[in-house]
Amino acid sequence: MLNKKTATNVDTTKEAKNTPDKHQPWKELGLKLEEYDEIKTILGRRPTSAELAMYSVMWSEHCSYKSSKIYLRQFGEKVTPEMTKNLMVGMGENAGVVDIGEGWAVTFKVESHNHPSYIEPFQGAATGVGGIVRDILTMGARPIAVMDQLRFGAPENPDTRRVVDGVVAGISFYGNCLGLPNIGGETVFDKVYQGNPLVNALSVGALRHEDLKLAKASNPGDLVILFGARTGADGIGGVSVLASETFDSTGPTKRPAVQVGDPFAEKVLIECCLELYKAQVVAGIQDLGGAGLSCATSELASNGQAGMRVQLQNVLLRDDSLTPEEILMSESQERMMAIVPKKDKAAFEAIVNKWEVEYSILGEVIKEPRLYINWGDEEIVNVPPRTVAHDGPVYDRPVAEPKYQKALNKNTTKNLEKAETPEELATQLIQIVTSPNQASKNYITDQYDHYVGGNTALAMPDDAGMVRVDETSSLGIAIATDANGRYGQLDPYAGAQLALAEAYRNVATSGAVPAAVTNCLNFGSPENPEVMWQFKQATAGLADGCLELGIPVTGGNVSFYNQTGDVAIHPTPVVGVLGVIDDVARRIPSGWQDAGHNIYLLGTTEEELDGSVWSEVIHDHLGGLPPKVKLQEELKLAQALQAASVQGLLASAHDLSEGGLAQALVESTTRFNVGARVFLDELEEKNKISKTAVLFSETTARVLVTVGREDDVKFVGLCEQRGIPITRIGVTDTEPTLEIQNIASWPLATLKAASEATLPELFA
Amino acid sequence: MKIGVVTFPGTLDDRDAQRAVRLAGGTPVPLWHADTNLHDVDAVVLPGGFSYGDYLRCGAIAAQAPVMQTIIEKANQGLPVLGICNGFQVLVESHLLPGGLIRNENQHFICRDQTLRVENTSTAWTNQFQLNEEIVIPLKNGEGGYIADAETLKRLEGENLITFRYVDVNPNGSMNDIAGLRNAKGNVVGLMPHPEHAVEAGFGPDMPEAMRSGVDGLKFFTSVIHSLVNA
Amino acid sequence: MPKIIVEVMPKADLLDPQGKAVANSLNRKGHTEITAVRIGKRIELHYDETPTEAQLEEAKAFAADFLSNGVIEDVVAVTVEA
Amino acid sequence: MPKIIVEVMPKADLLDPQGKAVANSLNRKGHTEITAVRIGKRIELHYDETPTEAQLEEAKAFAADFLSNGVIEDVVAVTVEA
Ligand SMILES: Nc1ncnc2c1ncn2[C@@H]1O[C@H](COP(=O)(O)OP(=O)(O)O)[C@@H](O)[C@H]1O
Ligand SMILES: [Mg+2]
Repeated sequence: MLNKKTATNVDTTKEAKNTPDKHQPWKELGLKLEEYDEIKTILGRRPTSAELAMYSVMWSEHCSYKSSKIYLRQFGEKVTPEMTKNLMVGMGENAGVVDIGEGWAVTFKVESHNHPSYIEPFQGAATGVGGIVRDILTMGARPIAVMDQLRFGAPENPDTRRVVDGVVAGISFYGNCLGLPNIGGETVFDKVYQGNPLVNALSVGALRHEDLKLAKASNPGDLVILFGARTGADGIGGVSVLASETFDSTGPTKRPAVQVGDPFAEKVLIECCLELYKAQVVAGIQDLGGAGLSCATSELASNGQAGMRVQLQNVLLRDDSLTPEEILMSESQERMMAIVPKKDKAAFEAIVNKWEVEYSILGEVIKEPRLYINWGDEEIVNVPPRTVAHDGPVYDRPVAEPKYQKALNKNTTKNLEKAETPEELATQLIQIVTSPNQASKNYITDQYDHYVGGNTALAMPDDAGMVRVDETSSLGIAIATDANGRYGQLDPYAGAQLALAEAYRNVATSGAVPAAVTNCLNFGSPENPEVMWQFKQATAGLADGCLELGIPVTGGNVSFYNQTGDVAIHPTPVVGVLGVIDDVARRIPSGWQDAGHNIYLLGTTEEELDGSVWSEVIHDHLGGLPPKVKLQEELKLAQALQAASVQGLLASAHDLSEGGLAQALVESTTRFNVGARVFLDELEEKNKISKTAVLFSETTARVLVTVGREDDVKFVGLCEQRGIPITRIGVTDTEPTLEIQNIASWPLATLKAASEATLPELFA
Repeated sequence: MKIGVVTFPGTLDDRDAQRAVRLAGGTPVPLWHADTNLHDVDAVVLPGGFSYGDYLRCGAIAAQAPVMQTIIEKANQGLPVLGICNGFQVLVESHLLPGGLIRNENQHFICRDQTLRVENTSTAWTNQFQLNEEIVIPLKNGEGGYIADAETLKRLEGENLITFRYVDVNPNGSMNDIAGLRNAKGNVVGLMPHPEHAVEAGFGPDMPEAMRSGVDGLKFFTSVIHSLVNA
Repeated sequence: MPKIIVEVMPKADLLDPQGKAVANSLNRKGHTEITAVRIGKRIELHYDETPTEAQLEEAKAFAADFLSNGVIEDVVAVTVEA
Repeated sequence: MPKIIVEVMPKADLLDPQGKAVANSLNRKGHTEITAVRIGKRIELHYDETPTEAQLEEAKAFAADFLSNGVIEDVVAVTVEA
């Protein structure tokens, strides 16, 4: 199987010493001159083309976090010992690991696959799911669920359909085929994402404490084994420049920039890895994602404070024409690298053979902290692995508040026309609940399997997804993710905190106790000081918010350069909150199932319409300041919901967010076709706000709950005791109608049909 | 009662099917695709998933697996076999049941709570249902459109082999609203919807009484245990 | 590279929802002279050496009973490309 | 019936998971001389009358930008069958 290329056209370390002045395409590979010079200083010579390939990809923004690192640190610094006491693995590994009790731990993370999903939506989104699932698997966990956070361009733009179709089909194809229930996500349309959709994917996995695995190679003599799919020419469009430099006449000309996913291969890989873990034959493991072998070899060695000797010709190829540089950078999917003690080699082989997974031994771990890679007899890489994997460049880029910011914040909704008559209010309510961002997402979520595994306790359209982790005890977890780019644009600091607050509230609403945070920070170009300012504000907001709520950030991902032409997307920090629930049977549904229950609104409603859905849908307006962040109130509210859930007082709970009370009422009634009679005059008077605000304000720290008659006194007492503002606004009803007194009354079938028609009309 | 649950590479609902067997009072026995030995099981479930990635045609590669050669032989002798979703596709590709399953009419994967009518209760897997009982069972597939030529359809109708039909909504464009079939003997049954996802309150389909409370799928598994006990 | 090419089409009298969807879409784009679309498979089998007559016969056999499902599909061609 | 036949294959450089699965299965059955399998599409466009030269050109155009996805697939042939 050895590659047919002869070693003579390979750029070796020897050659590099002999030809110090050879021109190298560092610029085409995305390096800065200072970075190229730095590599030469580290090595004491010019890099070989293989080394140049490795450094260029590992020092890219995507892999090195060079622009974000100095800000991400605060997630590890703004913490209390109380916050981190359940963290088994914190930031810096493939994914954080949280102890959830009873010997169980969970690991979760959200990651972006934005740019590939624009070029080739189906494969881009599919491989995005595949990549995040491998990160979770790498920690020793069985992946147990996925979620997807999607942002597309304007719904009426013809290209949006191409992207929506492909992305949703890709997620559905890959996730369903892996057997992971999809338990939630987000779908937002906004023209700022037209040429740059956001496709973020989250995965969560569960493991027993003793099964925890780390990505490190520390014991000299252990074998370095690559297994899974063969290596092909996927996702290395960019390295072609190297190939053409090195092999101008014989080399391949154009390599594909996209990767193709094989979920079947990944499913087999998951089962195979879990069996390897159980047999305790791997000392360390790393998935191959971005930067492929360059990343896996250098990170494993660097994390283990050791080195590695690798024979690159041992890599099993799909295509013999790949050059060493291409092999090092290939992003072929469904591959893993294991560090296996020699004594366990036979056991390892028996398991991978059982699953018919191909593998090859690339080399072994050495004590000297150096990464040596040979191509046949020729040495083509000889580097300190830390300099590739961890000690890359770090930038403190210039920041500047956007020039438009002050004017944007001044342009509030105060002077926008507000509806007065019942007819106008009713019309606006329908316009809002049937707008693409507020309408039912069934068209998308019906393409996702949420049943597989038999452990899904809550999924779409509930506020949070919830899965049972342990069948015996019913211990489970809940996850919600949120981000509002419009809020982020108005105030990135508050925007990040609002995303956190909403995800936190969603988890609390399900009955779970919020425990940890992950994030995917989607921003424009870091080379633009205004974008960098947004990033600085958002990360500070998130870190401060987590400290105030007392839950740690366990990991995340940064995606920069999201822009259409020169125009950056709105800052879109996707925040995921993980909660723990001791018994999933206690979960709180968001829909109404019984008539005759009292409906209460918890929290205070203020006149907060800036950045709201109302301002967008009715007035096509974005300006002012987003709703106030009220983290102390969120905390109290979460604790009250928790207490009420434990006492079994709540028939339902649904958080209020985009679209305000009107949206929540429509969702809660149409879910199970249980009607309601609602009276809002008291709210209007008590909070001294307009009718528009009563219906559509997006004030935070609010939840809509229903309570059976028998629990009423107890529940109201519980809220009053804890100082939670509570207003009775109606009662659920057998009549399948939503009646909002003095405004309008709608048959639920009409509301449901209208809400469910929007996306199919656009995309089916 | 030992009920085998086959795992092919790419099978997804094998653990769910095992749980369903357990909740019905049986003992699940895992069977591996590469094995020809059925370990003396009394019945076999071919669970859902994407065996071999569902590449080429759903169930086509799995139908060639060693374990299937034994199952085909034993099924022809009367061993109760239930094919769920991908398992149904494997049964069709193995010619234990007629016809074929093609891409859903709307071209999308569909996951929904589906109402079915049980039109035949004289099978190993449906004897605990009432004739024409309507049940709610989750459906989730990309290629669930049942097709057969006119003659086959006529025979299926005439010989009363159509065991489940979609009610209210035909989600995938199946001919004659066919959701599931049996063979002439009634030991082999296949259907697209997933009874193993409707066996445990809290994790099943939504029902009028309460969210996720549907357990109609349990009767598939109690049926087979009943038929084995009374065999 | 020597190949055998197997072409498989859905049976003429059976539904082909994918073909129908493509036909509708082409009609909407103004290609109204297209009366129907059928979508089948083109399967390339690669060999190191030009396949022998015997290998072609073998391929015809597994094309009929594995690469296609005779209940719903027809093999329309099996050809060698040297 | 007059037809235009469009043949589309996955790009040679890219993974074809479907072809791989079928190749493995054929190899397991003893057809070890088959080194690889690639699976593409064979799309038949039906016409009432033999398609004109202009219609063939049209078909070539939408074969490239609608019937295939140029990022991951190649159109390998567009032919008229009268
Ligand atoms: N926004 C963020 N917040 C916290 N941690 C982050 C963030 N972005 C990245 N990280 C952490 O940096 C490490 C490297 O991230 P990444 O390159 O995405 O991981 P991987 O190599 O597994 O793809 C991970 O531990 C990740 O959790
Ligand atoms: Mg990783």
